[in-house]
Amino acid sequence: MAKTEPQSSEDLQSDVATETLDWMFRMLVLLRRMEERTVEMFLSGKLPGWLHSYLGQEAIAVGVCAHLNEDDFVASTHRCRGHFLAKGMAPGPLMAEVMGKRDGICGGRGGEMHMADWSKGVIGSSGVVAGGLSLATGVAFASRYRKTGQVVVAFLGESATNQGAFHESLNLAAVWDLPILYVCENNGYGVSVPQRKAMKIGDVSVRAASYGMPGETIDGDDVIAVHRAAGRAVARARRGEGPTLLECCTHRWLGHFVGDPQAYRPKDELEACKRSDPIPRFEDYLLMEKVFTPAELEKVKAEVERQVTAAFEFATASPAPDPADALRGVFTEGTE
Amino acid sequence: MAKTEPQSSEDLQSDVATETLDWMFRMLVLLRRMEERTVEMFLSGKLPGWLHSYLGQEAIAVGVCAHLNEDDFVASTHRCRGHFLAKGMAPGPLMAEVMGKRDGICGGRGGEMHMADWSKGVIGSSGVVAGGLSLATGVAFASRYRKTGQVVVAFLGESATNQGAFHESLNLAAVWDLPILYVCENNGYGVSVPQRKAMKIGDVSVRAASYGMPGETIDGDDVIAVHRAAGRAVARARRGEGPTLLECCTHRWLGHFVGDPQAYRPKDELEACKRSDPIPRFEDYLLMEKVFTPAELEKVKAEVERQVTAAFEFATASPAPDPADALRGVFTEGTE
Amino acid sequence: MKSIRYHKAITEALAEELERDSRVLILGEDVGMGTAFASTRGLVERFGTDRIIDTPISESGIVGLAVGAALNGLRPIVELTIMDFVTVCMDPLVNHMAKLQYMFPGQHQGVPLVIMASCGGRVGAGPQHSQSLEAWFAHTPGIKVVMPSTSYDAKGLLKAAVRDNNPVMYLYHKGLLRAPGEVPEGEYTVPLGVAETKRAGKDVTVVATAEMVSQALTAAQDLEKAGIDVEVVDPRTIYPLDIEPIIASVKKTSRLVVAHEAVRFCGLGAEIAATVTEMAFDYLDAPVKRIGAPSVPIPFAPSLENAVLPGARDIVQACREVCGC
Amino acid sequence: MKSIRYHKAITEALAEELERDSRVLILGEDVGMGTAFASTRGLVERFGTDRIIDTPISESGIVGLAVGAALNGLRPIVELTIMDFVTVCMDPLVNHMAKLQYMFPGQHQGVPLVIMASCGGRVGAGPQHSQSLEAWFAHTPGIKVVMPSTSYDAKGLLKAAVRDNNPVMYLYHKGLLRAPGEVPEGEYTVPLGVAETKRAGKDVTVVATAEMVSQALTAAQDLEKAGIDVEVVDPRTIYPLDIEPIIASVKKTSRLVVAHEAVRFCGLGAEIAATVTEMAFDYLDAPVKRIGAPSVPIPFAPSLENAVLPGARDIVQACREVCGC
Ligand SMILES: Cc1ncc(C[n+]2csc(CCOP(=O)(O)OP(=O)(O)O)c2C)c(N)n1
Ligand SMILES: Cc1ncc(C[n+]2csc(CCOP(=O)(O)OP(=O)(O)O)c2C)c(N)n1
Ligand SMILES: [Mg+2]
Ligand SMILES: [Mg+2]
Repeated sequence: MAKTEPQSSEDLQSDVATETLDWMFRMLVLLRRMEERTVEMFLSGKLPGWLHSYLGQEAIAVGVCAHLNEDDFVASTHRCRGHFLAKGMAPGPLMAEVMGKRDGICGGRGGEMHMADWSKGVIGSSGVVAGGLSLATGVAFASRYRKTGQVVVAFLGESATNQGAFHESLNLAAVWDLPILYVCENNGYGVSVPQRKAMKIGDVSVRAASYGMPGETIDGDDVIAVHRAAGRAVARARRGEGPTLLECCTHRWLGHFVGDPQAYRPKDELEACKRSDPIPRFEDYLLMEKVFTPAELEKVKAEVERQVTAAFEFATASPAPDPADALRGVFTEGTE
Repeated sequence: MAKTEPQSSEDLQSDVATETLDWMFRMLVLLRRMEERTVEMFLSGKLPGWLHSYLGQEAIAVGVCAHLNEDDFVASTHRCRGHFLAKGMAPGPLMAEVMGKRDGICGGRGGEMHMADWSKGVIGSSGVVAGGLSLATGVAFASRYRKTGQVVVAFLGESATNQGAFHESLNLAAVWDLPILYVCENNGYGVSVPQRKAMKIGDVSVRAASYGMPGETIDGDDVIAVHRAAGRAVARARRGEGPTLLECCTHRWLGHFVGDPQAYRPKDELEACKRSDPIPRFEDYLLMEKVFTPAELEKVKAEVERQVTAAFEFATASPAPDPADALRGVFTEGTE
Repeated sequence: MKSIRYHKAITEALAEELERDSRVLILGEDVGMGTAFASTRGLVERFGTDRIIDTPISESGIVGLAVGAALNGLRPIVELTIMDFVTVCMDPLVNHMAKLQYMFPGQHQGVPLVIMASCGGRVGAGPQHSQSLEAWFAHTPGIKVVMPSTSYDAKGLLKAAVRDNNPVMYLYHKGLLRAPGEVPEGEYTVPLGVAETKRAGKDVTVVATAEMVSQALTAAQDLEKAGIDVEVVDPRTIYPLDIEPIIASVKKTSRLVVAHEAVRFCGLGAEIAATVTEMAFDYLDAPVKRIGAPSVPIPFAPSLENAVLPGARDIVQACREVCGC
Repeated sequence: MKSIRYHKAITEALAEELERDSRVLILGEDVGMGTAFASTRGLVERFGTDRIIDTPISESGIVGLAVGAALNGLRPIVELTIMDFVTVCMDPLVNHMAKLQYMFPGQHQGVPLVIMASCGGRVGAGPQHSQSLEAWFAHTPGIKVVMPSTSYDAKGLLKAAVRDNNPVMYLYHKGLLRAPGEVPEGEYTVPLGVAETKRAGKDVTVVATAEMVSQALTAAQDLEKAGIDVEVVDPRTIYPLDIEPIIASVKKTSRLVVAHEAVRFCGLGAEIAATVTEMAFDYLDAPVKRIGAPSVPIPFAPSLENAVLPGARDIVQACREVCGC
């Protein structure tokens, strides 16, 4: 599976509706600005726990989620906030959860690494590498079993493909033709360990062949390329033809967690990150193709900025969760 | 990875020494006769626990182990007795272990599913499917680390390749170029579940590509073919070039455990088993190529029969383990 | 009433629940064939391969898949067959199945699934197929754990487990599979979290689980001859533990022996002993005695296995000790 | 003597053992970088990538590999960083590492390896990164389990663990990483299986593990003002447990509180309470009190986490209760 060649833009524009392009641009900016402000807040010491930044990888969440319906699903990892925003989770409760507040989407119980929003098709993030893959596969299993037509996307990092849970999940999805798309975001590192130290292969998508499912490797910083490849895979899943492994090559700007000095990374690699920034690339494309004017793009950015500010205000204003609540709800009372 | 084409016999004879052919014939008969008599004993209700028969698969253990030195290693599964005999474990203590006797190689503590003989390079069987693979990989790791030149063979069933432990072990072996050969005995079934219900691929050896290691699929009932393919892989490991996944297609005559009615299996498939019996095939070859005379082969059989009888006598005569011994030896006293 | 074997009681419960609710399905290796323990025998013929699903040997994947399926409208049952294999799927069990309802409050009506597995030894299955690991799960918040000791409980608890909206580990005992027992003809369930007195007595209370219940009843018969009247209480559900009837019994007998097949150190017996001592300190005439396996793997040879696993004889001795005779 | 932080004590122990014995090596994710907890910081620069080995994210494979390597002449240390990840490698830990020496008697001089992992909460790491699961391993025959509470013990126990020929789980606590403590300049070890009295007292014994030792010492200071003289005993090794000094202390004080951060139900506290009650029944003036977490996952938000994890305040209250004041 070779990397997809860059497409000529004529070729591309035809198949993406303008409203989708608008949505994708808006989402890219939303993910970026939410992230930048969250990182700022973390660095000023105002967030509990750890923070895993999605800065630089936004095109993947956006290009993939553009194909999903409200009742479709996504599942994610420790690096999940971008996926969830792109799937439609409200920024305010998301941010409140990251802050550990009462109005967090999980009441502050989960934090960044363990949050979910079932009402928006967000199965959840898992703090265990590859731990969410089998759950996502099970949601797809139920979709097929109940014939609901729902498609599931499970996001994962390239290092997660070395976990047994990855292997078992993909094999099950393949053998039962489940409607799921495994989106592997290859940012080259698992914490400090580069891919070449963790596996002998180049393209992770070759692993798809072990399960008899298609695999493809693309430029994950090109939102149009992601949109196109994900479209094929989602359509395949909806037709009942089974799962796909889509590898999206990307760059992890800020290291594993915010504050990671990334001493293990060559300097020029860090510089290359910025050059592949998906937002200017998409902006250039939209302007060149005259999809939008510069003023229109600025207007979107301003709108998003207000949305982000409102989310932070909502989250900041929310109180700490009531300690008395901590002991409730381990079991549900309900029985059939 | 296509199945290896049957080789012309001229082509073959040249590269296998007569003493190896002799050893392989002797071993095939030993494995067969030990097994037949063990099954008999089990069916007469004289063995505790379960019994997983190796009948029909003997060519694999024999063809592979022909390449191993005394200080090389094998690791195995629930279906382990053939591998261990071929690696040089003494039949008497092996049989005594299966019977749960004091003179069993593990004093009756392990039984068929959990026995080892480190002095003969037998790492052990594991009762957990794929559970022994990482241990075998670790023995190979130490061999490389300590530069001992030891090669490790890990035997596994095709269904074991669906366990996460398979995936993780092969990836580690590949990334660190470990001197190990994973021999997958594809007998088409995991208990009652046929391969096609458990994976979407045909040749299991395609999974090697996920780890960047070579994979090959051969006729596992042709001891010469096994010997040839294993020879290449063992040589590769000895040269420090890393692991190989070798899939040997074979037939499981008696079902998963002895007494399995195999109602889930088509009748003609069961008949096909006998036709692929590796022993007559090898016998025909040895006679046709005039390596041995019929009388010579009969002599080997008689010798083996005496050996088998002695092993059963030894095992039967051994007393039950002393109950007082049951509580000893959870920890070793030694410290550095 | 009719008398059926324990394994048949399990299958009956499964069949009735599959019949009752189309969202119920069974996943596991060889469940089509019926499993090595006959727990699902005959179900695929009746309910088809869509609902009795043979899986690859991928316990971790299957348990995780069942959790996801439970979130999305199904009520899966996973048959692991051998409890020792929980070791390859602890992450979906402990970090996901057990915690989702709490971590994601208000988002789900529960995580309704049942994990079935056989625990215990006594069949010569050796160190990796004979363990009783219920204490691990009792120690893990968010999982209900049940251990039936009779055909009646095997059926009734399993039906209740399938209907519960929380994850339940259903641990049946290998040594009981062929034991017959009375079961009503009609529909019934045994509620989770409710202990039962299997034998009334006044001199000493024996709390026993799973196969140790029958060992305790055997011991009670023996002790009767010696003039010691034993009360046998079976918690049936390990978590949440129904401690009240145990306390009440101890207040009556003033003496307690706790017996399980699992390793004694950090086992359920310690929990019961500690709790009872805390709640009924002034009633106890003697310290609580605990019966359990020593800290040793379970060996294969029958002579060794018998030496490691506790039995009626140990219960008899412990009762004599706490009764001071 | 010098004062160093707990994480530094861990690294010193590793460096000294790597220096002493060329068969010792460290495997783990990001051990080259030093791990998120600085446990291996600086070691790769000194010992090279052949001995400080970054691994793929494959805990199960790595632990199994380490077991195999231990059989074949090495003395590996696996750094899992976060104890919750034992859930993905229970099979190699429990069915192989723990049982090999017993299953294959006389074949090996032991299975010498150390599994390092951080347990505990108090750093806002949430439900899947904060668990204390030592009871699972204490309940599993064949594994030694240690939990250091000070820099001194962190270093001495780790050195002893590396030299032991049996598998050792070395569980350090996240909340202690930056805590300073006195450590001798020269070589020393802390023997496995030996408890230590961290504070002498005569009114009540508190047995505490890991971070709860410092909570107990804080509680003791508080209680001193109220005229209650607390003795604090730290088992240091959870299995095999050194029960004698605990019994001796209880015989002196007649009152016992056991405190750990792990879930109370089926936790180590139950084991200690049950054993002490059995062995010193007539000495106890009050039933043993157990402090541990309730049966709830550990939530993320600080206000919730504090409500779930036990602390000095709970110990103070328990001591008052057993002392009847
Ligand atoms: C089972 C498990 N092992 C280790 C960790 C610690 N950990 C968290 S994220 C991570 C790296 C993941 O790398 P990758 O899958 O490539 O995702 P990325 O962080 O690059 O997005 C590690 C090792 C974990 N959370 N779970
Ligand atoms: C983790 C685990 N799951 C299930 C089992 C039960 N079991 C024992 S052997 C076996 C089938 C193995 O099939 P395969 O790997 O093809 O080997 P074969 O028996 O055909 O030689 C199963 C399911 C087990 N021992 N361990
Ligand atoms: Mg990555
Ligand atoms: Mg097979």
